[in-house]
Amino acid sequence: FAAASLAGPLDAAAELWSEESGHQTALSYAGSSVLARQIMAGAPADVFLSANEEWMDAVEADGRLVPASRVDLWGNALVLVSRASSPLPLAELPQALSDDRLAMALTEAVPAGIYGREALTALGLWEAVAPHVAETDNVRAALDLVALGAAPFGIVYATDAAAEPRVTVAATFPEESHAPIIYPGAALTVGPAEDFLAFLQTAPAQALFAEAGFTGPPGPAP
Amino acid sequence: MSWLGPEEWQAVALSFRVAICAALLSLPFGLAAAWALARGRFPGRGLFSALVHLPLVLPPVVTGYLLLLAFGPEAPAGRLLDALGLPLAFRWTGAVLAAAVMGFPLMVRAIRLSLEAVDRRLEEAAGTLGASRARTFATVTLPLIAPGLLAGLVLAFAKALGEFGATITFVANIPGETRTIASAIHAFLQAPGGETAAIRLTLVSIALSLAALLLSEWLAARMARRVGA
Amino acid sequence: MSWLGPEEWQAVALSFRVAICAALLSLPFGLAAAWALARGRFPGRGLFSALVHLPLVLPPVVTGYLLLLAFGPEAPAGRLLDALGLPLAFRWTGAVLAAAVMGFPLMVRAIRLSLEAVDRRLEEAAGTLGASRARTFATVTLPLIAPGLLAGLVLAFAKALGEFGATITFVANIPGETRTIASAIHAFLQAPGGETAAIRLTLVSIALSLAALLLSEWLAARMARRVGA
Amino acid sequence: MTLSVALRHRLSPAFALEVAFDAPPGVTALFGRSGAGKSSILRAVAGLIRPDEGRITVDGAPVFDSAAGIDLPPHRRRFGLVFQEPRLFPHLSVARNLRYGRRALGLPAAPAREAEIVEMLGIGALLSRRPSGLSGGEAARVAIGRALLTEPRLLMLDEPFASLDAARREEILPYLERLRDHAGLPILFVSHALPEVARLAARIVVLGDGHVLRAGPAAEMLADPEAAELLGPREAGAVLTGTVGATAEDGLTEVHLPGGTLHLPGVTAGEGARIPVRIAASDVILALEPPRGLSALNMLRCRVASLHRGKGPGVMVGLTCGPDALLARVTARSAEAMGLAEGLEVTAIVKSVAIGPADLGGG
Amino acid sequence: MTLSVALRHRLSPAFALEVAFDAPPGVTALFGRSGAGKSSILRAVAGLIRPDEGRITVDGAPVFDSAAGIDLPPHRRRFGLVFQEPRLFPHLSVARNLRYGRRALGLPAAPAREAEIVEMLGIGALLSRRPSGLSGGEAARVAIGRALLTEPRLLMLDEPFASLDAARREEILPYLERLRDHAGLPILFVSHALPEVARLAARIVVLGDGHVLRAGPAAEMLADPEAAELLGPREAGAVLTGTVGATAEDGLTEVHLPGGTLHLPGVTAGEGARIPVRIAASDVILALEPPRGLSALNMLRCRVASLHRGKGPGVMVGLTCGPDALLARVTARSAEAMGLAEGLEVTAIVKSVAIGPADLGGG
Ligand SMILES: Nc1ncnc2c1ncn2[C@@H]1O[C@H](COP(=O)(O)OP(=O)(O)OP(=O)(O)O)[C@@H](O)[C@H]1O
Ligand SMILES: Nc1ncnc2c1ncn2[C@@H]1O[C@H](COP(=O)(O)OP(=O)(O)OP(=O)(O)O)[C@@H](O)[C@H]1O
Ligand SMILES: [Mg+2]
Ligand SMILES: [Mg+2]
Repeated sequence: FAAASLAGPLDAAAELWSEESGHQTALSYAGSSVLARQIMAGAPADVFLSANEEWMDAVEADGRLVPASRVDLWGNALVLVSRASSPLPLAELPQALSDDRLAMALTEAVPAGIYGREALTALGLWEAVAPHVAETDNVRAALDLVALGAAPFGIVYATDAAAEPRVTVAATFPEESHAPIIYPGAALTVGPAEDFLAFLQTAPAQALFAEAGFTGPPGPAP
Repeated sequence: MSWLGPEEWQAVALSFRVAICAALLSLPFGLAAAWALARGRFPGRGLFSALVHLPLVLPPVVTGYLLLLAFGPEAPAGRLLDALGLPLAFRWTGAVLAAAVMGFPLMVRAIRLSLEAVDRRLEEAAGTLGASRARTFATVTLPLIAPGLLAGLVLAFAKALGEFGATITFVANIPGETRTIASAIHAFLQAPGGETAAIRLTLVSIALSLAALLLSEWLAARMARRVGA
Repeated sequence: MSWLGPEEWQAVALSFRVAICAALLSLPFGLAAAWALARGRFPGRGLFSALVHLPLVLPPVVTGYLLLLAFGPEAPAGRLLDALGLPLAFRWTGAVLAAAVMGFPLMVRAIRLSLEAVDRRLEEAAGTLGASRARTFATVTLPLIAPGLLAGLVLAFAKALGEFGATITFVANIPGETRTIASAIHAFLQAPGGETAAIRLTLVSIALSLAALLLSEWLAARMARRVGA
Repeated sequence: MTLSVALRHRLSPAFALEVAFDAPPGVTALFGRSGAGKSSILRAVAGLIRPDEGRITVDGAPVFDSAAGIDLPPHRRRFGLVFQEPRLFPHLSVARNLRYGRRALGLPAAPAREAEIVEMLGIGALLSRRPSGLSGGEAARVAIGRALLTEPRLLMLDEPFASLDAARREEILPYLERLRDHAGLPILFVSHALPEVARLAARIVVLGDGHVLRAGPAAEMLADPEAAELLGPREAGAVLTGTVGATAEDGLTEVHLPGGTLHLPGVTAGEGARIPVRIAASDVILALEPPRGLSALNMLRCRVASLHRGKGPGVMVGLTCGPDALLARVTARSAEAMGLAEGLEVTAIVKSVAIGPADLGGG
Repeated sequence: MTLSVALRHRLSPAFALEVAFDAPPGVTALFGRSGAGKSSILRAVAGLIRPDEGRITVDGAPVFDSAAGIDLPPHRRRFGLVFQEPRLFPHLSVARNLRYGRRALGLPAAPAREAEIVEMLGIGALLSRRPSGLSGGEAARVAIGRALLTEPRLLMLDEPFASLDAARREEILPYLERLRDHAGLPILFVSHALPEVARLAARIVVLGDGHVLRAGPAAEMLADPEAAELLGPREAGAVLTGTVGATAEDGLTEVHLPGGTLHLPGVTAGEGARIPVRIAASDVILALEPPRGLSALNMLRCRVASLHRGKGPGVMVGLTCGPDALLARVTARSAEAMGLAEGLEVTAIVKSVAIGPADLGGG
């Protein structure tokens, strides 16, 4: 069970692992919230790769994890994208927006939205920007709004920005403006699940993710 | 209902407005499409039927994306409407369009079924009594398909209340403008611990649709009584 | 169609199977519910109608979540079915259930509209000719509502093809087991760069539903010709 | 087998049925103006209306009894009903419409019977058609055939001939007569055409506004000058029973009545059979003495039994011709000119050709 | 205003219409067996069937012309059509059904006319009802009223009286007669009842299997012994035109014919009016010399013009009574006994009461 935003590199990694270990993997992508609820309802999942820590916390609190299997696998950066190719200092965002919209994922629910809000707040811009925010279901939709010109700016992950040729990164949010963006993973069953998690931390696997724009694990596993 | 916050009230009011508008606005188009499908014999009828059903088959997000492509601020259709003073992007009007499109196949099918059940001999009779085709339609066909129209409205209304996939993709989720009950529920469900708020809104949604349903059932019963069936 | 990978083919085949099963399985229940709503006069009829419409009004995720709560591996109903050899959770059978539930209001409404249009005098005639109620239903009512049944099947089928919200919530998105076209499209759209794959699958989905539609239109036309209308 | 009906039912605030009558084997005609309640009675007997109260029994066995809480559904009553509208099943071919009842009842196919009925109704060419393209009369005939083929224990016909031409009627009536005479089943027959009623019916129930205005044996009702007012004076006439005698080469058959012998065309019954002969009151001419050189062949010596002056210029003269009662309708002026009075001997002249097949029972 | 119809249309592989006839002002009856194509012709004239080829004109102006590509839609033809089934609008009350046509045509409401028609049809009590609960005859009457109220320039009636009782028929027929005589509009009238046809129709078109078998003025057709075979021998009879004379106190009215005077009951036309009188062939008795002491009041001196032996035991005798033609049907035996031969002088005896209101035009 994996967050949908991991789909591309994870597929490749899983293939690689299957070749190496001979184990078949079945990957089920969906939003982290959906996955977490399924797991808490008893879904027969072996590994849970979440896009944020909150849902992993929830699953952990529910007692579903193999103790001590939880690791932070990847990190990501938050960027401001636009269709114009010129960089924009973040502080000028409110002026640049004027009457237009800033596309973000749901600022109270979806991780990318939560991080974005946090960052804007930290930068003291949230008050000015909030009335102009157009929230979308997920990061991809926010990106689409920008790509299609419906909104001039959007806040998305660096990974998304890298995959969409129609937008350019106007600014990157400083790391310290928001809580670290962490993709935690954990095993739900013992055995191969733990092996897979371990494999994801190996160099070849991390390389696949780095290619897609993910940063490495932000710190040593707790 | 003091247990709903002002933002939630806003969402409820907006949902209601969007659903009503979506249902009513799609009615004439649904009627026209149903007529074409039930009575028309033109090349490409099958294709047209498929097009009408498309929003049912496609994941709502796709529909929303297509709407964005067609009516986004950079698309010609979107620009035209904008110039005409009917901006759709990020407006509740866009939510209406999204909801209407999603409910369209349901409405068309309901009306079409009713149309196909109309006794054509009554339309013939109207013609011999001096009623033009338009008048026959208005005074005979339309009243006879009233159950289908009503069913279509109810389905479109209910669908509009429950729709968020296409809506959120097309016009995002802006409190007070495009944040309908369904989007709000969805948002609440994304965050851990949002269940109670989601349940509250779900109940409101159910109450709204129940009211619409009961109204429609009552209207239908009244019509049936009038026909004496 | 060499441009579809084996995984994609799997999704197409699964979607097709799920959609067919969902449409056919919900037919008898849809018929029963439509009958109750069209002909029944029982207390709680309005409530029942609301219940039937619920999946239309609720965001699909909510429906899926409710299904998970009701039929999940840890819920009594889910355990019972599991023990009976019909596990639902995270199986394609669960996807069928989710799709069937989502399409149910559409099917019921189509059948109900047809039922309400049936000329009761023909049923009376069948009775005086010696046909019991059951036989009258099978030999008179059922053939006369065939257009509604067909429309209901098409709607349920199309809806099942397009459904992913409830499905993904209830039974996840497991390749080969519950990863239908719609879920696959959804997943592709969430990941960066998945558009082309999404478009390919969307086209397949459209082709499937178009085929179903054309088949149903052809059947309907044949029936209409048989009735000589 | 006798049907017994007694029921009370309010159809609308403005209209209530309240009827009681018996229908023994043979034809009972329900006669009455449009809106009198004829079709509603048939619906109640068939089980399609549940009366507010009453009892409907067949040979004493109730199919409906409000007091006892009995209400057999239509299909368990096995009463055949030909509705006023054809009500054919639009999704079935004519042939399958015809066979619908037998299949529903689990009766074996009856090809011979079916062929006979199809032939009589002239619907052979329609068998593979769908009902939607049928003409009004064609549909009506298929509906008749459909009911006949179920072999019901009671047959109800609601204006079965309304949209049929006279020739077709002449082909169906003998069939109904045979059914009436051989099957011993009660037939309820609704018709506005008194000649048909007189020909078929043993009993007549005259309805008005939901009530039975008058009921009785057809012969009595038709010969009763008072009932004649209800039935319409132009339609009144006596029904006599005669014995069929020899048929001459010219096609005229002797029919012996106690009061004399009639020479009638178109008699189909065999020699020795006893058949009803309807003589319409307006077809009888009275003469004080037997005239000569007349084209009319049938003369009966009768005695004037009663004189009823109606509202119009006509007088209904009741006659006794031997043991038979005859009715003659003459103008008041003639009655006066001839000095008609009770007890007077007169000759009743009837034209042979005025008595057509519709007036003759099939024996 | 004259309607002219000439069309060819294939309805099914087995049935094709191919007819041509004219309908001048007054009533033209379409007569024919069930399935002959009567309703289909009305549908074509009304514009509900588009014939394969042909021309339908009103006073020369085409409403349909396949050659010229003209095909007016039904509502622009302004032809009223009473269908064989009532076809009432189920969602409208009876009153609104009645008013439907006038509103559709933008005609002003006509309360007086409406009241008159409602009264004549006896549907006053039904006005606020919905059609679904109406009896068969009630619905048929509403359908008639609905068409009459549109004031069409052509009226087509498809068996309008099939489900009506005789008394109701007697109330509607005079209305149609007045319409026929005053409005000068052509009326196409389909009926299986020859008395009605004879009473109303100026022309008769006999149809069989989609073709016109015979067409002509009603008087000729009915008096023509050969046409009598098509119409049914029992129904044959001559239609004479007489001048209404004085009405005596006893209700009998003198009607002067060139060949003699008849004393008839139930004449409603005023003195001096010229009315048609239908005398059915089977109601005429022939005598070699005027008999005496008879209840029959009407005797005409006539001469035998022709003798037609039919298939049965009857002989149709054509008579000339002055300038009028009369038809008498007698048995072959009588004809022989009386020595009937062309040129013989005979007395034709007709009972006054045998001629009922249905046989008399309203003038
Ligand atoms: N749509 C159709 N398809 C096939 N045959 C048809 C169609 N419509 C009419 N017919 C046939 O054409 C013939 C004439 O029908 P029509 O209704 O004109 O008869 P009609 O003279 O009015 O008879 P009736 O007195 O029984 O009403 C019938 O044999 C009928 O079966
Ligand atoms: N469902 C109903 N609601 C109200 N009135 C009704 C209903 N059904 C029948 N009636 C009335 O009851 C009366 C009797 O109807 P019914 O059909 O029995 O008449 P009928 O004798 O068959 O007449 P017809 O000769 O015209 O067919 C009519 O006046 C009719 O309007
Ligand atoms: Mg009736
Ligand atoms: Mg007809």
